[in-house]
Amino acid sequence: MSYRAASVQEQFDDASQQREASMLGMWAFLATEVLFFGVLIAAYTLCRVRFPEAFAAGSRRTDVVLGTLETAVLLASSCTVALAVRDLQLGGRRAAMWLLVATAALGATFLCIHGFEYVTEYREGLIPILHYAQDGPEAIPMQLFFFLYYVTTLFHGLHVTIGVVLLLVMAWRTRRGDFRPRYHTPVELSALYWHLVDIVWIFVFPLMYLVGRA
Amino acid sequence: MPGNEQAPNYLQVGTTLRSWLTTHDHKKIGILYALAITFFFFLGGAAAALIRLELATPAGDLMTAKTYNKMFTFHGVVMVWFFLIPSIPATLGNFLLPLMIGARDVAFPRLNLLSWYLYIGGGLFTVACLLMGGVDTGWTFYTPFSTMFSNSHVILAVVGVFIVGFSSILTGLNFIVTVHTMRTRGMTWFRLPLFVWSMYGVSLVMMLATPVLAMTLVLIAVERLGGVGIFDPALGGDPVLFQHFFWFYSHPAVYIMILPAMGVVSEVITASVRRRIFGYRFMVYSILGIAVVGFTVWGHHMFVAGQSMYASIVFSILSFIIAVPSAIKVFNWTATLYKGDITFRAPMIYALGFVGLFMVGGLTGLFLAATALDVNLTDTYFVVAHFHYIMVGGAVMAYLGGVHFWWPKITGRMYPESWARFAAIVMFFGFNLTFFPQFLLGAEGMPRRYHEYPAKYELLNVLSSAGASLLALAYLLPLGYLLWSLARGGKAPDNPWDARGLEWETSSPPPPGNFLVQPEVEGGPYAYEEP
Amino acid sequence: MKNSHTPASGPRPPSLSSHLKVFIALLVLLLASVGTAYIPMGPFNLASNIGIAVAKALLVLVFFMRLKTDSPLLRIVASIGFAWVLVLIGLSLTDILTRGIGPVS
Amino acid sequence: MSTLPQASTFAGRVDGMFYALLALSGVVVLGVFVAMIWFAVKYRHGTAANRKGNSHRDMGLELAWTLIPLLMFVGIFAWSVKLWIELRTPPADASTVYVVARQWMWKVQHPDGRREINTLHVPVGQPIRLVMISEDVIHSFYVPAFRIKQDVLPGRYTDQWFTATQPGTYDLFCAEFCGTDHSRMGGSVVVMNMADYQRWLRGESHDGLAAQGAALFRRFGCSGCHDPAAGVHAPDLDGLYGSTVPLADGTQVRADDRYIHDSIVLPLSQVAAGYPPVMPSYQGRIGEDDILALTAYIKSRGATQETPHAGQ
Ligand code: HEA
Ligand code: HEA
Ligand code: HEC
Ligand code: CUA
Ligand SMILES: [Cu+2]
Repeated sequence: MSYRAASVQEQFDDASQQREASMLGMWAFLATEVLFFGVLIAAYTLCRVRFPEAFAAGSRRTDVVLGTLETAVLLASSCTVALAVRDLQLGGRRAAMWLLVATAALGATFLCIHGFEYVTEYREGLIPILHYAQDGPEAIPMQLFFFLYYVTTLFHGLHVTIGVVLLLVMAWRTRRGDFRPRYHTPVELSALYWHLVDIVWIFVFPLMYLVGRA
Repeated sequence: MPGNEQAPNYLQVGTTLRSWLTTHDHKKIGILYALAITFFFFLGGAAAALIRLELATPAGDLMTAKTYNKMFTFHGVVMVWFFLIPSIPATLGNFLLPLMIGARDVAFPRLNLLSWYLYIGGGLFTVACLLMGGVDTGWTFYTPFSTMFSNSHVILAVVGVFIVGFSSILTGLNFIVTVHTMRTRGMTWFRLPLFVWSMYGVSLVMMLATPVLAMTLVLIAVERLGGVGIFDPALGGDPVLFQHFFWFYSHPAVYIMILPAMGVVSEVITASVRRRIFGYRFMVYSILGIAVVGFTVWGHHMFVAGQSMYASIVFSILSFIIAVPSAIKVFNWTATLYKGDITFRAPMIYALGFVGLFMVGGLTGLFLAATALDVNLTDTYFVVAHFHYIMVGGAVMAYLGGVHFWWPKITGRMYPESWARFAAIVMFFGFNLTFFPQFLLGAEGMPRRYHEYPAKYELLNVLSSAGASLLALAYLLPLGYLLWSLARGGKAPDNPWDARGLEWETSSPPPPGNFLVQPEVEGGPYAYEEP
Repeated sequence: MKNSHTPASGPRPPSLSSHLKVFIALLVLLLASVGTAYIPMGPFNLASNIGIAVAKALLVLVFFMRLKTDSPLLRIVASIGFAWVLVLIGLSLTDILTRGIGPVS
Repeated sequence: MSTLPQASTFAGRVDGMFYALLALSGVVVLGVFVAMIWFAVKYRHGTAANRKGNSHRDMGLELAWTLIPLLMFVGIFAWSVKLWIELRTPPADASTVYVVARQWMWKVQHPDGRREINTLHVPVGQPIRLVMISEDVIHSFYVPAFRIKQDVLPGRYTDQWFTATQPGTYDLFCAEFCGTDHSRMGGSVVVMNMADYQRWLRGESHDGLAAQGAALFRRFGCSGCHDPAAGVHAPDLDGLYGSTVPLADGTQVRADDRYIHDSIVLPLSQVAAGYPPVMPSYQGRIGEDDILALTAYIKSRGATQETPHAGQ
């Protein structure tokens, strides 16, 4: 029997095989995530093709300033988590931990800002099912837009929430000293997940906030 | 003598219920799946029995229309998601994949166990749905019936399928990573047995199709609960959109059901013919071709659904193209027989049955893929016959063939050969008697999902119901003698069929870590002609 | 599947400045996409929106998620999800876009 | 299809294709079975057959059984597409009959105003185009003897056409699962000689569909706005049908059945240019059959001048 590090599970031969498997597994998982959101994007596309005006009208009712801010926050968080991984790989620990905390904080900020949007939209009666009080020319098909807007942003918000918790756990484990330059796969995986959440938003933002502004 | 001392096999370590329910051993998880799947098969089969009983007479006299509708829905949901999709991958696949590539386990054993629990969780929802009164939408959940009009337990059923979908995604993910990273030394891609290739293909499909189903089911549930949604025509939404999403998953799903069966058949045929598979590379490419191109043909379920005429033309040609790799496989299996040294044990009978019935089912698929013919045939019993030929005649036969083939390896016991042959032959005849009349019914115009039907269809329906009783008997036989063999069957040697493949090089049943010495591979699979 | 980097950890980490540069680029693209959204360009508004989003996503994928230096297999796996979504949208569009035209009203 | 009558112009051709494909499949199945059985017998264990010199691959063979089926498939596809396009393309001289489906019955409206439930009377030899819509879930209008079938959707017209060739009474089935009584949602299609058909037409007196529509137009208060005398600034519907309507969002649509349907049910999704969006939605208040009558009425008020019709 060859030497096996404590962190290598028994089905693997060595740490490198384990890391390879974890990374591949994570990326494969991300591909499924892309498809989850992909259905919503597809639904959006196919409905928008049929009601371009209603979708533009709906999009104009969203808050582009907050939306832009949210995007910037998520982009920043992507950067911080990438830096956290880098720091760990270079042997750091304190900085990595704080970078992870910062990432989680940015995620939470995102959620808060989005919460504000929801509240305003509720007041304006833009939430299908809960409170939808529109009657302009596009009111009926515009519901399709808002339905998709809510399903998509809520599903994304769920992912952000999971990400925030995950990142906090990683920060705690970093502090505890679980990770070394040669082994910090859990952080790498969490970071990948977080980046994907960011990528999804990168597409959601123009589709939901920027239509029909010109 | 010390030489006789055997390492304990996987069945001898951890025999308590608790250790089974917390096991990470892929072999035990495979068996857990097998138990659950057998249960669901007979549950779905019982529903089928009731369906055939009702249809034995033209009048709807056995049960009410509503109950009948719930029966075929339950039958379809259970058979598709709780039996056939997990059948080969989650049982034989789980058991054999690591063995065949020379690994100690799958890449993520805990995830593997989680998949099983998700499967059970989804199953509980589905059974709960049945117990609370059932669901009557058909397994296809078409909107707006499922969202606005049905007053049955759609949400429960949808949640059940949603959960089992995750089980399928995780299994697929696990297998893909396993095949990529866990192959033993010397096991290059083109030395993989075709069963492994088919598991790889099927995992791809599971991973890339199932999320679409899951999300679509979420949209259904939200729409049903909230009364608003994108499939609702009252808002300008489009019910046909639902069908696009549903079939984007469900057509690839039919290849989830058939690819593993093809893998099993390739293993069984080569071992029984004692010959290398004919055209190994073409077999591999056709698996991948089916897996990938299978994603582009879904619209053939929607030729008369209000899909545009042009889209139907596109989906029609793609459907014909997807039949080419299947044709390659059929011809290659046949060519493998040439100059072989053929024995006809039960697995081989099942395998040959598979090839024949799959071919008939597949060729009738071509009738349906031809737009002009589908107009008449769609939603008739012709379609029902088509898919039962492939799924029951094809996939279930292959599953049973595989179970018999690897039974000695899995349990360490031999099954009774003559009983097994007898059951396989009864099954073949029972099957044809059940489903061949349905082709004729469909061609005569009898629509599917009919609780009552005009008297002129009676004779063929009676034949079909008679066949179903024979078929039910044929399915009960293996249940009986396989259980018997667990206690009384002869002890199985390590390699009873003198077959090739790493799984036969370890003991029967294998030790917990699969191999006492990590195997190394020096040549391609199916080296039957070399001594 | 042999990688040139240390076995148990990722590829050599990119420099701090490269991370920051990517971040700046992302912010610039964000402003560009908001800005162009207000310029009436007809169908090109859509094109620029999507184009910029793709560019941003690529930046994240290639640099932050390190596809640039990781194994080709991961690059394939990363693109496959997106490719499949395109198949879903593309083939559904063959229906939705051609429904009204032709002989059938 | 042996006992199924061939009662439309399509039936023979669809069956012809069916049998051709059946023959082709038969040949393939036979070929493979014969080969399999022959090999199985000749090379079964224990025979003294020559097993030497077998190969495991043969590029020529593989290509042959890849390309030959592919070519055949393309052939079948081409044949079926030709027929398919005809099946989906009603001729210009087809007379239109409206079908409204609901759980669990078929309502048929003839252009002359005659209504039927679960039966459809048509004359022999006359192309009939069915324009269909559902009031609730998806149904499917299936006449096996004609080899035609088309799903009937809520919220959107679909159509299909046929020319009956044999007088007689044929089954009508609902072929898309639509709930409890799906299997009872049937009826019959009665094909008659022209003379019988004329007699049947005269059988009872009734108002034309357009006249029924005119009554509805008043009853639902449409005339309160659309009457030129009314005080509301609403478009005059004379000559609307078939014209090109400029919409408020700058696009144009042709005022066909679908447009009129949507104008009544979802008036705010396509507002005519130059008018205030004040027309109320009649969603859920007017049945699909009444909408068809209203459409017929609007059609009767002049149609198809291809001049742009607009407010100002
Ligand atoms: C395991 C399951 C499985 C498999 C593998 C297939 C395989 C195929 N199916 Fe089937 N199908 C179903 C399960 C399956 N199907 C189910 C469940 C439904 C109904 C769903 C519902 O509505 O409830 C359905 C419905 C269905 C329809 C829609 C019918 C309708 O509702 O109107 C169509 C239409 O094109 C179709 C086509 C095909 C084709 C072309 C193939 C091809 O892949 C087949 C390819 C194989 C061959 C062709 C045979 C071997 C080839 C040769 C020997 C070549 C030589 C031949 C010549 C040269 C001619 N199927
Ligand atoms: C893997 C998939 C699978 C399998 C294995 C089967 C197996 C069988 N199926 Fe099924 N079937 C489907 C998938 C499958 N089916 C699907 C997807 C549908 C469409 C549903 C829909 O329209 O929504 C369908 C629909 C369907 C119909 C059409 C219903 C309708 O449209 O109205 C019929 C009718 O004959 C039928 C019959 C059978 C029969 C006789 C079997 C037999 O092979 C089953 C034989 C097994 C047994 C009979 C069990 C044996 C044991 C016992 C009987 C003992 C216990 C029972 C009692 C004491 C009663 N099936
Ligand atoms: C409250 C007034 C009002 C009533 C009642 C009303 N309409 Fe209208 N209708 C309008 C106005 C205003 C428009 C133009 C704006 C628009 O397209 O929505 C219009 C547009 C239309 C159009 C499209 C005409 C075009 O030029 O594009 C049709 C068709 C139509 N109405 C039919 C009907 C029918 C049928 C009814 C009764 C069932 C009805 N309307 C009841 C006010 C009304
Ligand atoms: Cu109406 Cu089935
Ligand atoms: Cu299909």
